[in-house]
Amino acid sequence: MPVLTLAAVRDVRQLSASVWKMTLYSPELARPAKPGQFVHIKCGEGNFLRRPISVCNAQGDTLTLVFERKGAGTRYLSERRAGEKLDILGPLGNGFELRKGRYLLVGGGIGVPPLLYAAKSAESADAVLGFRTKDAVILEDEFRAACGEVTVATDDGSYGTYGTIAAPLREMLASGGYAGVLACGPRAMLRAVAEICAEHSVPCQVSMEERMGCGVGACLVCACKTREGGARAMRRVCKDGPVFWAEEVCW
Amino acid sequence: MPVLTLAAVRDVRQLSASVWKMTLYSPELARPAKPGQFVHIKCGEGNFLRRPISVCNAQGDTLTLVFERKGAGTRYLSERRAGEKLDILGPLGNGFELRKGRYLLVGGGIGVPPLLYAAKSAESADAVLGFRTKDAVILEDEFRAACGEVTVATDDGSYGTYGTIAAPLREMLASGGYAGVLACGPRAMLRAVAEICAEHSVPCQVSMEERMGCGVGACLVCACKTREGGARAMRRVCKDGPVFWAEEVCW
Amino acid sequence: MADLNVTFAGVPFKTPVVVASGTFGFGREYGEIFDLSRLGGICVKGLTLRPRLGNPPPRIAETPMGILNSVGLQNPGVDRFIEEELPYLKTLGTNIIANISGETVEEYAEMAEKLSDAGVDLIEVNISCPNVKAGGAAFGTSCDAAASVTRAVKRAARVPVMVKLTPNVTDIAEIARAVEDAGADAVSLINTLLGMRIDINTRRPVLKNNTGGLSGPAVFPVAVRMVWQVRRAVKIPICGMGGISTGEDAVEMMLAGADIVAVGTALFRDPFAAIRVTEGIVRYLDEHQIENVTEITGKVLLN
Amino acid sequence: MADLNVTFAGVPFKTPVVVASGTFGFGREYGEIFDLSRLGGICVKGLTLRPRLGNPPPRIAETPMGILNSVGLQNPGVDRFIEEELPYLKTLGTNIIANISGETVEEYAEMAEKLSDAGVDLIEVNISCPNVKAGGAAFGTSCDAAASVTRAVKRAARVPVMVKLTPNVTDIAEIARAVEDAGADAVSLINTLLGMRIDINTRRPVLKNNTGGLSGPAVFPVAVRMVWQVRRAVKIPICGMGGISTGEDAVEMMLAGADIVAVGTALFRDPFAAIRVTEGIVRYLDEHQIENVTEITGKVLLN
Ligand SMILES: Cc1cc2nc3c(=O)[nH]c(=O)nc-3n(C[C@H](O)[C@H](O)[C@H](O)COP(=O)(O)OP(=O)(O)OC[C@H]3O[C@@H](n4cnc5c(N)ncnc54)[C@H](O)[C@@H]3O)c2cc1C
Ligand SMILES: Cc1cc2nc3c(=O)[nH]c(=O)nc-3n(C[C@H](O)[C@H](O)[C@H](O)COP(=O)(O)OP(=O)(O)OC[C@H]3O[C@@H](n4cnc5c(N)ncnc54)[C@H](O)[C@@H]3O)c2cc1C
Ligand SMILES: Cc1cc2nc3c(=O)[nH]c(=O)nc-3n(C[C@H](O)[C@H](O)[C@H](O)COP(=O)(O)O)c2cc1C
Ligand SMILES: Cc1cc2nc3c(=O)[nH]c(=O)nc-3n(C[C@H](O)[C@H](O)[C@H](O)COP(=O)(O)O)c2cc1C
Ligand code: FES
Ligand code: FES
Repeated sequence: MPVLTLAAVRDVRQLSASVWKMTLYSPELARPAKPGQFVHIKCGEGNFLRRPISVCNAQGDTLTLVFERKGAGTRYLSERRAGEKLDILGPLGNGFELRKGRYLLVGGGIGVPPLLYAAKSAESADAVLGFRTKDAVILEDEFRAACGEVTVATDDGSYGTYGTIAAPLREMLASGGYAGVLACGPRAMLRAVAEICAEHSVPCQVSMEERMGCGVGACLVCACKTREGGARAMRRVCKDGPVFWAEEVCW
Repeated sequence: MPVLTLAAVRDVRQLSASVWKMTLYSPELARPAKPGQFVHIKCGEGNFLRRPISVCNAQGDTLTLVFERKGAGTRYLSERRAGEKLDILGPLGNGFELRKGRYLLVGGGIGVPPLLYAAKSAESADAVLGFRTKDAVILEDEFRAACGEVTVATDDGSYGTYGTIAAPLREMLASGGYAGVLACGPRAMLRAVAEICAEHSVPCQVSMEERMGCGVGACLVCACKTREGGARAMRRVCKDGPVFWAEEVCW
Repeated sequence: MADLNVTFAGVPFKTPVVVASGTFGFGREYGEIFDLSRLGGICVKGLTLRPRLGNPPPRIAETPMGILNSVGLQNPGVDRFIEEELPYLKTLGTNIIANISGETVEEYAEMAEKLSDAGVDLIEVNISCPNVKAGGAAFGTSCDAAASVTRAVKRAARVPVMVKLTPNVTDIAEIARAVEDAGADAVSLINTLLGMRIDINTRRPVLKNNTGGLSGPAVFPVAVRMVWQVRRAVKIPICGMGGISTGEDAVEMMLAGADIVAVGTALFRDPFAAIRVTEGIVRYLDEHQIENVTEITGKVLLN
Repeated sequence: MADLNVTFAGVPFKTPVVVASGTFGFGREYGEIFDLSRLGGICVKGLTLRPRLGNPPPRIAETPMGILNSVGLQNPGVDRFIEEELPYLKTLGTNIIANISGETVEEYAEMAEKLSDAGVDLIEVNISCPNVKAGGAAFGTSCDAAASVTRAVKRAARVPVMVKLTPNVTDIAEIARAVEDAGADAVSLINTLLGMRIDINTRRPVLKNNTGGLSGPAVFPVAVRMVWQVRRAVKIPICGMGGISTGEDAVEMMLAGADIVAVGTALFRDPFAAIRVTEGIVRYLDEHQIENVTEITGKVLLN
């Protein structure tokens, strides 16, 4: 049951050249929030649409969001100050399906933050986190605290393992024993993760992105093409997702 | 020569139920400003057009504006806080033509503030200030400090003289000796002032209002119909005005 | 409190505020957020005879105070709508308006018949969708085509018929007259204005469909003008829409000539927009001591 | 730094950014604020054969991210323009584009002849003004009328002729083709969309003229779409306008098909808008290592 609420900004700080972390006080949002869900934020008077941002963490009455400054909306968010209020609709979407067991979390770039809350909520978890370069690495300490094994990879090898998440993912899956994989990141990465998981027969959930209107499932703009038992369907990222079973997505 | 500048808000305070006073630090605006000129203020991202507000006072590097909260733009202005900056274009318009001698200032409602700077700039001045009711009276002390004689009139007689400014204006003009009348207020009042001044053969300048676009004289939306030596013309309130000789205005 | 009841094309509406087709799905989602019985009516997502997957994403682009959409009539088809969605909708205590699009005149008629049998309150004939190849706006830009769709639907329908007009025409009043003459019980306007946005870094249109329909506050002054023009051209009632987001906007649209209004894109910014619009209308009527909302329709005083 | 030179309809422009007719007067006012030689050109306020007082005020209404105007072609007439304004304009070191409106085809031709003699760089034929009774948009909504005005002006003019199209039509590409066939050297678009605002307290339209033309960011996606449609329909160059306020907007308009762009209403919010647009184009070209601005025109990649 999403609510529309004014959440109080507690803190906004920069994590890297283009990524910010925002802490909000909002029992209405923080308490019901599940890992993989998102909130839909009004970004001032100049930006017509709300912006979807995933829950990075929810603890007690506090909600944490981590976002990249891309355009006017996220710029607006990055310029908020403690004490201001934000008009937020949420929590929205289905979130990850978490059962018992050990999960492997696979994140790429700004797809990393939503996995933190999953890491904290899972019975146990390992993580493979991919970034472009050393300066883009975020939340490593937080993941190390919440996970068992954490592998950081950078595309240019400037930090951690050299290359994409594919090699470490293969290795860790080969070692076996995962109840499932939860992935969030660029579409090309998700597709690769889906394929690797299929090879290893590990159930894989992916968190998809699409441009949104209503955020609640009514306007059908956030379509994700899926197949379910042979039939093609257009599902709503905001309501049926953002988390989908990897094998259902038409990549 | 208008400038576009970021002016620092020093203070915003409420003068009456619907009127606010804003003090700005801005040498670029305050130094060149003349009585009767106005500034054109950007009112946030949600309001497309700038809002024209008259100079109420300019002293050293400080500019004072007094405005009524009417709609979204003036609401935005009333919500500014000390330390914020406003994007302002100005000073604009011609301003009052002040010669030697004693002037009679006639203001009605929110037309009163622009006359304060004229009062301070004139060699000497008296004032007749009209308001709807007692609670709407503003700037009385400031006018008493800057003028010789000050008559306050209220439409409902709840304060000062009962009725409009017409009667006190007639009386004071009858006593004679004014170099001119400067008037600002609702159109109907200005028209009455113009007629009374004509009866008394006293030169009268009126400050006109019209909805504005550019504010600098380029777009021709702020038309005021005038006659100049028999010929009809459309003059620009923002550039040829806002101050016009009363006898030139087609009422 | 002012009386909000309006009889529109013979159908009683308890408030003049409905939600616009395509912005409210089949009601279930917003039904989790507020009490749908507070609405005058729900125009459901556009229906077609057969199920449609719609256009590929991205289907939305932001514009200054507006959006472009290119959903392309994704819907389960009229039969599944009647089976799976209408029973729920009928429990909501508000008018249900079925919005229909066909590729041929016959398809429109067939759907109108099915939906009449199924018991919707009103049929909205969409001859103005800019996001589909066949049918859609092609019917809405010619008087003859608009009239022939209207006639066919009127013959098939046993509930009142409202025809939804496109703003992408030289003379909307002319189209309105054509559908009135063809028997329409009401008109609704405006559908979206055709628009385009391009991502300057990829050089590709933001919408996968390249172009899409503009809606939201940006189009409001165009919608007010068109409602006013149509009001002067026809006698049948008007459902006015296009950019309404406040009670003041709704009042303005009604003064221009709308009998009822629809709220669409504004919901994306404020899910309670339709309720706030309703409350704003009441506030206006009470402040101006107007007893019945019907008193303001078309009451603009020209300069 | 990227090369901004564009030859447009045979006329060299040192930047592709001009200011739109009616938003810049005859240049004097903004000339006090910035150096006008930094502009690619100035489209002057619309001229008519005889002086016009224009419409009564109010002539402007604010809308969400836009404005309505109903100036109605206030101008001193073409003769006084040539005598009193053109000499100053010619000193500015930028192209001067005369914008003309007539009530008859003959008036257009007469003005074109006078202005050619007087030595403007380009003539913009306004067949799209929504704010005058005779002439104006009436010529712009019919292919035949648009073509006949174009032919008459082309016969009379000895400088290149650009025809300014109205967006208030069902098919703008068709009108563009008609004026191209009639000999136009270029087209410019869009003029304003017809709109209306009503003051709900007085119940009167905000504009004394009741309706007016919508411009500003609100119309940008419609303008981009129309420029794109016209680009695919004609070979002559396009001056694209409608809601441009940043360099990014200008680039988007050029990708859609504009050879040069005009900045209008954005000036009211930011008097330096045209300069900032120019700087933004340079930044984009430099970042993308594009040497000449002409390389981006029409280079949208369809999905
Ligand atoms: C379910 C979901 C969860 C997300 N979680 C996060 C997160 O935790 N952290 C984070 O940094 N980003 C996240 N994103 C992406 C984020 O929504 C966009 O980066 C943001 O909307 C960009 O807005 P902008 O105004 O800064 O950029 P602009 O490019 O100016 O935005 C223009 C329009 O496009 C939309 N848009 C642009 N990029 C995207 C995108 N990738 N996905 C969806 N809409 C987009 C915007 O919402 C806006 O409507 C998420 C997206 C989705 C769909
Ligand atoms: C030269 C000049 C000087 C002015 N000086 C003052 C002043 O010192 N103090 C003061 O309180 N007011 C002054 N006004 C009036 C003031 O500009 C308007 O009250 C203000 O623009 C209203 O904006 P809004 O957004 O609050 O109202 P809205 O009604 O929401 O405004 C909508 C649009 O209409 C315009 N508008 C509405 N009323 C007026 C008006 N009376 N005159 C011009 N445009 C209007 C707005 O600028 C805006 O574009 C002056 C007007 C002019 C022309
Ligand atoms: C996402 C979206 C989907 C739409 N789908 C339909 C539709 O299926 N049928 C229809 O007639 N109109 C459709 N419309 C148009 C709206 O019903 C409405 O006419 C238009 O958006 C203008 O109103 P607004 O500005 O209040 O949204 C759609 C609009 C949007 C934004
Ligand atoms: C106040 C105003 C006056 C205008 N006058 C004219 C005119 O005289 N002739 C003309 O062809 N277009 C005129 N236009 C239209 C503009 O030139 C331009 O086509 C339109 O405003 C869209 O561009 P913009 O959104 O950048 O302003 C006028 C526009 C405005 C806002
Ligand atoms: S954003 Fe409206 S359905 Fe997903
Ligand atoms: S506001 Fe543009 S000329 Fe006065």
